[in-house]
Amino acid sequence: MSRPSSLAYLLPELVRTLLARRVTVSFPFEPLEQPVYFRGKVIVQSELCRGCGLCVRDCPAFALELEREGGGRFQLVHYRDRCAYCGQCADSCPQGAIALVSEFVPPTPRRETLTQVIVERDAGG
Amino acid sequence: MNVELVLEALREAFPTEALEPRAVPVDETFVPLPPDCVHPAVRILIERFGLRHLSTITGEDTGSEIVLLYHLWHGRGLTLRAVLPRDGAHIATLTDLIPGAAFYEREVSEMLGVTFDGHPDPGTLLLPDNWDGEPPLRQQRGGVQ
Amino acid sequence: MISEENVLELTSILFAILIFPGFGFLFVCALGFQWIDRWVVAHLQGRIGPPWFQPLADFIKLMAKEDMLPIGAHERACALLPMVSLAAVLTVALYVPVGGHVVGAFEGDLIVVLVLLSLPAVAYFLAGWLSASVFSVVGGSRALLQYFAYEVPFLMALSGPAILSGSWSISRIAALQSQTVWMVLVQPVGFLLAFVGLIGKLKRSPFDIPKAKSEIGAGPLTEFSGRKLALWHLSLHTKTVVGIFLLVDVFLGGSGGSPTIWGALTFGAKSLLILLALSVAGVLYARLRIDQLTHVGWRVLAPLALLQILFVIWIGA
Amino acid sequence: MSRMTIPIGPQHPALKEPVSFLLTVEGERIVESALRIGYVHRGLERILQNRNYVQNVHVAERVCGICSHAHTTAYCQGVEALLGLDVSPRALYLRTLLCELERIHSHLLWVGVLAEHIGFTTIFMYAWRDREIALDIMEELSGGRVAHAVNVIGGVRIDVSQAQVHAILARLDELERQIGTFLDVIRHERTFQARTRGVGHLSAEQVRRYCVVGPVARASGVDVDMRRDAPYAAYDRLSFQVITADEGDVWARAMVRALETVESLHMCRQLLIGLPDGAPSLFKKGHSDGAPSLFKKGHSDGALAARAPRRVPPGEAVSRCEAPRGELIYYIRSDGSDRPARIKIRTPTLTTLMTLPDQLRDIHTADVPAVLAGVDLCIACADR
Repeated sequence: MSRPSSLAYLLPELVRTLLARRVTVSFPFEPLEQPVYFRGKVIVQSELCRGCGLCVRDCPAFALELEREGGGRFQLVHYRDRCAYCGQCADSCPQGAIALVSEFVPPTPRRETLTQVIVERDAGG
Repeated sequence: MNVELVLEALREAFPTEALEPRAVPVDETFVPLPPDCVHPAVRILIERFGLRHLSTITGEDTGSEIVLLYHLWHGRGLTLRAVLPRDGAHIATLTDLIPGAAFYEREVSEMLGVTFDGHPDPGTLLLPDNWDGEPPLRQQRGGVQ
Repeated sequence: MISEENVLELTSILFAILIFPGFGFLFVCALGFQWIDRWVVAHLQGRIGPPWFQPLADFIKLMAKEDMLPIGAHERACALLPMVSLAAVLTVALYVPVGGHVVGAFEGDLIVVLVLLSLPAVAYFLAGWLSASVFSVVGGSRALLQYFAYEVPFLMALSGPAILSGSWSISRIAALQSQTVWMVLVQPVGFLLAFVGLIGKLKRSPFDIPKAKSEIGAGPLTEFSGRKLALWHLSLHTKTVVGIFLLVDVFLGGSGGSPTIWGALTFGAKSLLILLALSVAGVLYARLRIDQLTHVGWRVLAPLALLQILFVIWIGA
Repeated sequence: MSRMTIPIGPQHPALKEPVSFLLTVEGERIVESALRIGYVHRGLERILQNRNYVQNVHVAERVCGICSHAHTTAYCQGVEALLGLDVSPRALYLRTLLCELERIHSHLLWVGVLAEHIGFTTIFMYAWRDREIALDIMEELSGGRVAHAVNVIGGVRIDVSQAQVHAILARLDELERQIGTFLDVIRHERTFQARTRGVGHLSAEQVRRYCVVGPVARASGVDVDMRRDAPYAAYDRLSFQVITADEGDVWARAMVRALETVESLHMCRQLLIGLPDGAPSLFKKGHSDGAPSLFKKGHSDGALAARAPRRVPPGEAVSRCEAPRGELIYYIRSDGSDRPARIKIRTPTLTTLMTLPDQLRDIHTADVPAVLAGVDLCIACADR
């Protein structure tokens, strides 16, 4: 239903907007809602990890590193500053040990705080 | 576009060349041509078939030679494939027939060091004006990638 | 010899100039109107808008910022122009009654006000011309073209009430309306023309042509920063306040005669109404092009204003 | 009259991305313009050669910040053709659904950008507000607003439950009502027309000369659309109209895009209602059953993942698809390893950029933003 031209064409829409809910929020003071499947923080169930390195191989941003220390000991390190939150690691993991949860990773000026050892396995673990 | 008719016309125009078309997924026909036949071939395609849409020009350095692919489209894809030597690679420009080839030729030219003879506005497209290194998509000797 | 009466008189004049209805009051109004405008526009567009202290915060931030100009800009002129603009607007404010209060009024102050109100436009144009940037030069020439497009209808529209009431004093025009009827009822076309002219004068959307962001950056003010920019903004926002007060006085009957609480309240309500109309007008349209504006100005507004004047002279006779 | 050079870019309020136009003007008339791109050249074609096929899905997604899904679609299609994979119909439907949602979001974004460029802030705000509906649907389906990471080689990563289908359908109705507003404004609002009619005119002949694609070509009366002319994904199973206009100016482009948005909405409905059963991906994840519920991020039947062969047999593929801005083409050559030997991307913006010197000649400086908005530049796409 289109209306004919008028000098104040947008007026009805303005009134409708005024009566409707505001769409912006004052973000840092009010929380943002993330949907359930939002790809946020990367978490790992470390007991499932076998250190196969498939996630490291498929990570497009080189954000995962596997450090093998001999004797079955290894460390999986996540560099969140490089991470693109694409979820490929969760897809590539044959164990289903990795997931991205709907939790926003806040930015920080201190880059080193974003590096995180997500799996640490002693020998025979 | 009837690919058979197009091929027939090209065979007619270049009787000495062995045109061996190859079907490539998805719905594309590759026709190898000698470099100096590309320009006359495109002229024939435009005049006889109204095939004026050049999607892009792909250039690739395979290590031993430079391959140019002219991706045309007219309901179906038709790609003309020309092989140039790595040293002193040059080919006639298509800009007089298809002005829209200008950017693609400039890109191939800067990325692979191919000269397009008769290009009205050569020069870098994506690289900085003062770029003086190797063309970036050339394979370096020694396998540095 | 300074008598006690003289001191009292002096203090009351100083109070009128500096606090109310002078500079202090205007400063508060400028920030307040700016916030109301932004809040209204935001809500019309479905946003929550800025908090009430945002204009003040912006002003303080700009005052504290580094002040620099490009090489080639005329430094002294660039420092002087925002002050000239602000000074002109503040002088105007002395002659425009606010809720019945006025600092200085005399027969013919309407003409002085109209002349002084064009001074910021000239300063704005010069600022563009002298600040060594292509964007500001283009913006400056647009500001001048726009000036010619809106100024003639604006002047003619405002002289209508003066002719009808037989006085060129704003206070008198306002006072006369409380005895008869509001000028807007007699001259609705004149009021509309003055309103459109005011939008042009304030360079508000849809006539924000000289400072069209997507075309020429910030127009004449592109190269200004820090304190100079703060003064420019202050002068433009004060001009908004003064312009609205002027329209209320001339067309809407001012405060309705004597300075009472009720008069002040109605004056405030009328001013807010005009501000609201300005906000809505800014939200409704796309920005016009300068040639389209001059077309509207000379082909539509100016003839209308002329007819209006003839009409006023006819009913006045 | 004296001549002046106005630089538009590389940084300018009218530009969302770095590109440079040097305009030579006489008064307010433009006599000449010079275009320079390449400020955001990231060497993506080289990067693609240095990563494996799985990683490249995500690299291709980041060529563009708006039509990211179109890029992965073209890329995955090409690799699937090389591998000889058959993708399940459900996956194709979901892939197409995202394509169309992305088109809606891209076109609405464009309406907003155009409105902002001609100083129509309200329409800008409204367009971006309503675009959120499409973005929210995509975010809920995929977990990302713009980088959806939906396509994988051999299918898609997401699935839709029946409840979600109904929820999305309801929101599409809301979106359709809002798009009606924009259509009305484009058709009837006077100041909008004053700023867009007759601006940035391109004739059909110019469009053909510069091989322009997408909505810009269609607005000049060149009837070309890869979705109909070379159907991919599930487009051969949908009924839709290709919108064209004859005026060839910015107004016609606005009209074409707005009507295309409506058409895309209808396509989304068809896709959701006719969604075939089956697995959304060729390959199922092995160990999903043992994982706790959080890790089953998939939907009804556990997590989904692709296990396409890592090595791709030698060969070549040319994959075309219709991105929101027009024909997008990927050329992929494999040498038999797990990394492509060469990937060439041609994005639709590169074609429209070539027409800009023509469009910017002999116009008013105030029309420059409208012209630039009209062709819907995506510089990051063009520079790669």
